[in-house]
Amino acid sequence: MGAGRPLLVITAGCSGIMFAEFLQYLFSGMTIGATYALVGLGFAIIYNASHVINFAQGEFVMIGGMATVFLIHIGLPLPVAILGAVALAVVTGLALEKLAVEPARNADVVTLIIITIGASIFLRGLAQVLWGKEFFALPAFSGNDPIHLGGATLLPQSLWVLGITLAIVVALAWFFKYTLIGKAILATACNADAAKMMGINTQFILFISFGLSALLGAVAGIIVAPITLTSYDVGIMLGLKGFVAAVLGGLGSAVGAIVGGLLLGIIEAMAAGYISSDYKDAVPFVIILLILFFLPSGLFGARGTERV
Amino acid sequence: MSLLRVENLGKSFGGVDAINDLSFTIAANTIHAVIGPNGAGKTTLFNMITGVYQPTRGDIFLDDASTVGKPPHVLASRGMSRTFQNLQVCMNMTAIENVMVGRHLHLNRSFLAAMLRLPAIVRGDRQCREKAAELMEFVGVGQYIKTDANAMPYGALKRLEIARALAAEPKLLLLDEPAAGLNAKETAEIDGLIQKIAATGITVVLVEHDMKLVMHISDYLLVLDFGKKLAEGTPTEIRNNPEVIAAYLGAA
Amino acid sequence: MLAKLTHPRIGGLLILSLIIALLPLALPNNYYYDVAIKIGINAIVVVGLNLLIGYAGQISLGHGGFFGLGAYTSGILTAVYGWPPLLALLTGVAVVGVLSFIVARPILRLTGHYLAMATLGLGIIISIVISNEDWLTGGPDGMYVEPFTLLGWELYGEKPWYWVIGALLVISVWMAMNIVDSPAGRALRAVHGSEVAAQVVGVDTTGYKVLLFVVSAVFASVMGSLFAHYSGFITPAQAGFFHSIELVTMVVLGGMASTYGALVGAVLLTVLPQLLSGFEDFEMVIFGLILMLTLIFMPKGLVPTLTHKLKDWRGGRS
Amino acid sequence: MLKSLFTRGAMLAVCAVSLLSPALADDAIKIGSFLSATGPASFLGDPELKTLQLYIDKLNAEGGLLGKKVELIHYDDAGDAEKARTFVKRLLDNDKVSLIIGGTTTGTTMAAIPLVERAKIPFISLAGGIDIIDPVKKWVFKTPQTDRMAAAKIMEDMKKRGYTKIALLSETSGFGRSGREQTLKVAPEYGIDIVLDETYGPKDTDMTAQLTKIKNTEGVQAVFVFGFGQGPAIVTKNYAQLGITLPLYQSHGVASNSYIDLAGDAAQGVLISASALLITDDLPADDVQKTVLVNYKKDYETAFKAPVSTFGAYAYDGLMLAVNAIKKAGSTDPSKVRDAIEQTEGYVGATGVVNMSPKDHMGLDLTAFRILEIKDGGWVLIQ
Repeated sequence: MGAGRPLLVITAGCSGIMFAEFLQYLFSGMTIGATYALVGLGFAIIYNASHVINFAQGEFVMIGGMATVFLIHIGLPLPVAILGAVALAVVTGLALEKLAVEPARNADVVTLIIITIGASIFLRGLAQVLWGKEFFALPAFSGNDPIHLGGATLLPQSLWVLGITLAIVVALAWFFKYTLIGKAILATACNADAAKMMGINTQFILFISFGLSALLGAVAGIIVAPITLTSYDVGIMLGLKGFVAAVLGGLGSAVGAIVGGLLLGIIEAMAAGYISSDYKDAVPFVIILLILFFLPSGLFGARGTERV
Repeated sequence: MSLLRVENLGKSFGGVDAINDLSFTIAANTIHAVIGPNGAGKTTLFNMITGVYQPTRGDIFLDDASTVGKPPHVLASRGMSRTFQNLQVCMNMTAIENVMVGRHLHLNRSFLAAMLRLPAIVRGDRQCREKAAELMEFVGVGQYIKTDANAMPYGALKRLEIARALAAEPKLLLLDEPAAGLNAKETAEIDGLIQKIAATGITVVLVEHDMKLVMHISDYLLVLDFGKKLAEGTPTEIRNNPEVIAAYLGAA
Repeated sequence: MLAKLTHPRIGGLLILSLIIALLPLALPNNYYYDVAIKIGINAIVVVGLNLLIGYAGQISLGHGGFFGLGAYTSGILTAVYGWPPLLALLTGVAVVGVLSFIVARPILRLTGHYLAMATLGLGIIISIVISNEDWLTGGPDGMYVEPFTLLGWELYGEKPWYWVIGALLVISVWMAMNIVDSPAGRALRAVHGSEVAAQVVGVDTTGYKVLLFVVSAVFASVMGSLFAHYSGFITPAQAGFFHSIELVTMVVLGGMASTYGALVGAVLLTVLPQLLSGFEDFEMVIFGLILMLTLIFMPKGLVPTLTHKLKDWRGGRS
Repeated sequence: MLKSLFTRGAMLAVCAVSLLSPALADDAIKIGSFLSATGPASFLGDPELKTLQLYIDKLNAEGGLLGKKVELIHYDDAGDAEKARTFVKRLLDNDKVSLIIGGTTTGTTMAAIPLVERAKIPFISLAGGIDIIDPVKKWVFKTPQTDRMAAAKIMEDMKKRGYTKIALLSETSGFGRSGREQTLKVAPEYGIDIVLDETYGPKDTDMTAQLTKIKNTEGVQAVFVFGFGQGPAIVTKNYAQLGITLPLYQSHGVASNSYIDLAGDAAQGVLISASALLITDDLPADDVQKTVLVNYKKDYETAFKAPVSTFGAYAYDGLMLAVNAIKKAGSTDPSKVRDAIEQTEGYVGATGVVNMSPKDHMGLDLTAFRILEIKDGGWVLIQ
């Protein structure tokens, strides 16, 4: 009996560490995954309204973070700076739609992709000239004292990220279900021609969706900046990951984008923890290739037969 | 012997039966029409016959060999060709190139030969172009030989599709609403064209809403309603079939 | 005879050959030759990619991966294992050919943005592997590659390379235009125009898409190998996402479904960074702006839009 | 619209001709440079470029070099080795520069080496990789300490404190990869065992997974992070979040005040190997580098109203080595300048004291690195 006890303690301790480890990966994955989800949601909203993939989506994230840093730097309090940054991103999004996407509405899919890539290079360049090439940190909204949970730790900012993401998802669900514009966006996504016949101004819907996804991107950029830092070129990677999240979930599905984003973040964290930190960036792409091979329209994408 | 035989065919989309337990045969050298109200499953039937959709149940035989599970291009090589209800003209090509695509099966399809532009390719293409031009004349769009497809009017594009289908030299030609969207004069011309095609020995199956056209040219009719066979027979028989009159003609 | 000369295949090739032959008179030094060679290398890759994207309508955001794979196969086999360069190049072709063939079927079942995603993922995986396996590839800092030798003859320096790449460019353009104007090529364009229409007249659309995917990947691999030998130094960036995007941008900017458009796209995007280097920090802003404006006002790309305008203008005059 | 596009095109063409044609002032001494002023390594390349511009202007204001003006011809490679290769070709063949200073990263430097060797033009690199000067290449020199030295300095300190089992967390960028390789090589010499070898991507925004693994590995006594840019700052924050109490070492890749700004309180107690520049004000008055460092810091901070960084100091040393060598050679004859650089002896620079030789084209020893600790938002010299 006396010999058995320490052994038991060791195994319990061991599995305790393993569980704490797993929990830690999960927390990290969900925090970063929430950002991917918001960016992915931005992709989904624009895709729904127009079947355009906006590769400048990541730049909204950058503008959110960088503009907040800049506005705080010139002496504004954090909440005002945040509002200002979101407003700037939304204006950028609307201008992008009006000046770059709308004139080329009828162009080929690839052409539109390259136009938005051009826009992202332009915005990135502008940010670099205006705000410089350094990295910046935003102060955490409510301190940096980690919260301990089941042996793992979580930053208060992570709770902000998860909470705000959740709030946005709820707000969006309400928006799509109960507001006129929201319903109109859904109708356009479902069948643009029919929506047009019903008197919905699909052009306007596209305009609004750019504003909306710019807003989502900017919020994502602001809430993660205290954790991940920000610079003029953070948009490249976040944009790419957001696109992966959106496709993983099935393009155009809002639920899909959220699940896809969280999944992507968690997969990355688990891959880094359990498989290989060298190949953790490759793992999501391997998974997405496999998923696309077996489910050609993502996890939640519309499946149907094309009518000829 | 029948050219095409359909046995107990069924197709479901998400639990809804678009076609259910359908059987019929089509004899060679006839004009055969499939009619029925919207949503009766006519286009679905065409899509299954040509391999665009796979049936959920049942079997289809072309020359007594099953076609189920074969992709459209394999069925094309067995002598089937078709047009579409919604135009499927390649707008990125010229009119004559669209028709030349129709001759695909009769040409040297080797990639390597094409890359090196071997003499055989040049020769084959020249003959193909002549043949395509003839066909365009045949269907009545000869004046568009040098035009880009996207510059042609709707009526001409419908005929261009027929020319492309003919270029494949099919035994069985399926026309999905050849007269849809055409005015009375154009419809009359299509009427003549279909008969001209049938006269060359090609079996024609058509889906059409224009009853005047259908009754005039068809040898035999199949009436579908909600994915099921309502009736079949000669135009006269169909015209006098009380069920058809009740369900279809009477209602319309 | 005259009619034959104005045919794009013959007249265009003649003009292209003439430009390549006369250009050295205007190239003052090796730096200019270097830019010209890079234009040529990019152009050949893009001519191949244009067959896939422009003519068959299949997006690929992963051809940088095939380019890089070709470059690294050549680099590793010659530098580490001492293989003769030609054999290494052909091995690269085999590796890329087999890989692209294996993934082509499942990938090409996808359409539109899903296809874009899948090819993007494939390219990124290739570049991550190259970057991580530094025992073989030198890692992110890159590796040196031996010069190209064939039967004891060494291809070295800008001028000889200029003529080799120039000749390959003419051959590639000739072959690409042959493909476009052939039964196989028409079938491919029909796949873009209406896939189902192509199928019902007997085109094995999947088969052609796979074939074209492999052919364009092999174009990229061969040029990757040659680039590795020419430049003497390669980094994982050659296989990276940005290189893939750059290649697609060349196709789109020059004009999809236009072989000469692909050439123009390659020229512009290779020369532009050299021109803009004087703008320092404003380089990105200007580059992004040029890209956007060109495509907003000429969504079909430069060459198709301008030839169309020219036709209209001629038509208006006569 | 089309017309305006054409005019724009024409303007661009005119610009092009003027940009591409070699500069007209033929009697000036042309110093070429290619740096990563934009892109992922821009916070290294940017101060480097600023430093070069600042001191060349200064030089010219003081009457130039050998009675001639000095002209800086610079291209931004954005961290892309292939771009760097073309720009070096441009500097050599088109601009016909007498000497090249540049190559912010090891990758861009490696791309340039075959070209300068063939063109026989002296080249002073500002990148860290040891492969640049080992084996010695006739025309290639470098000013920063090598990554092997950084690893050695850290291992030396660890050994002194009695750590024998450490975890290594390196970045998968060129800098981190090469740093990892050197650390793995050097560690056994100091009797140090690397029990865990993890990596993170240069654009990663969360390293808690890797750190959790480190935290839960038995017997680790210290952690060494090899990376540059925002990555190490995030690692530092994650480190604090997870409550890891092991000593944390960082490389010279984070040697700038912005690292402290980014990592905040989490940086407290972090040890790094860095140039003395970071502690200029606290250096004892008798330190050989004191005057040089005080002056450079003053010059840079007055000119750009931004804190000085050790990366800019690499460019300062590069330029000074070149200037001294040209003065000594009395001409810009490449082989004479090269010989003069190789004979550099006792040059007191911003990074360290440089003694070159035909066998050593960097000329620094471990004294060029100091171990600093971050205390209360500032750097403190440990040794």
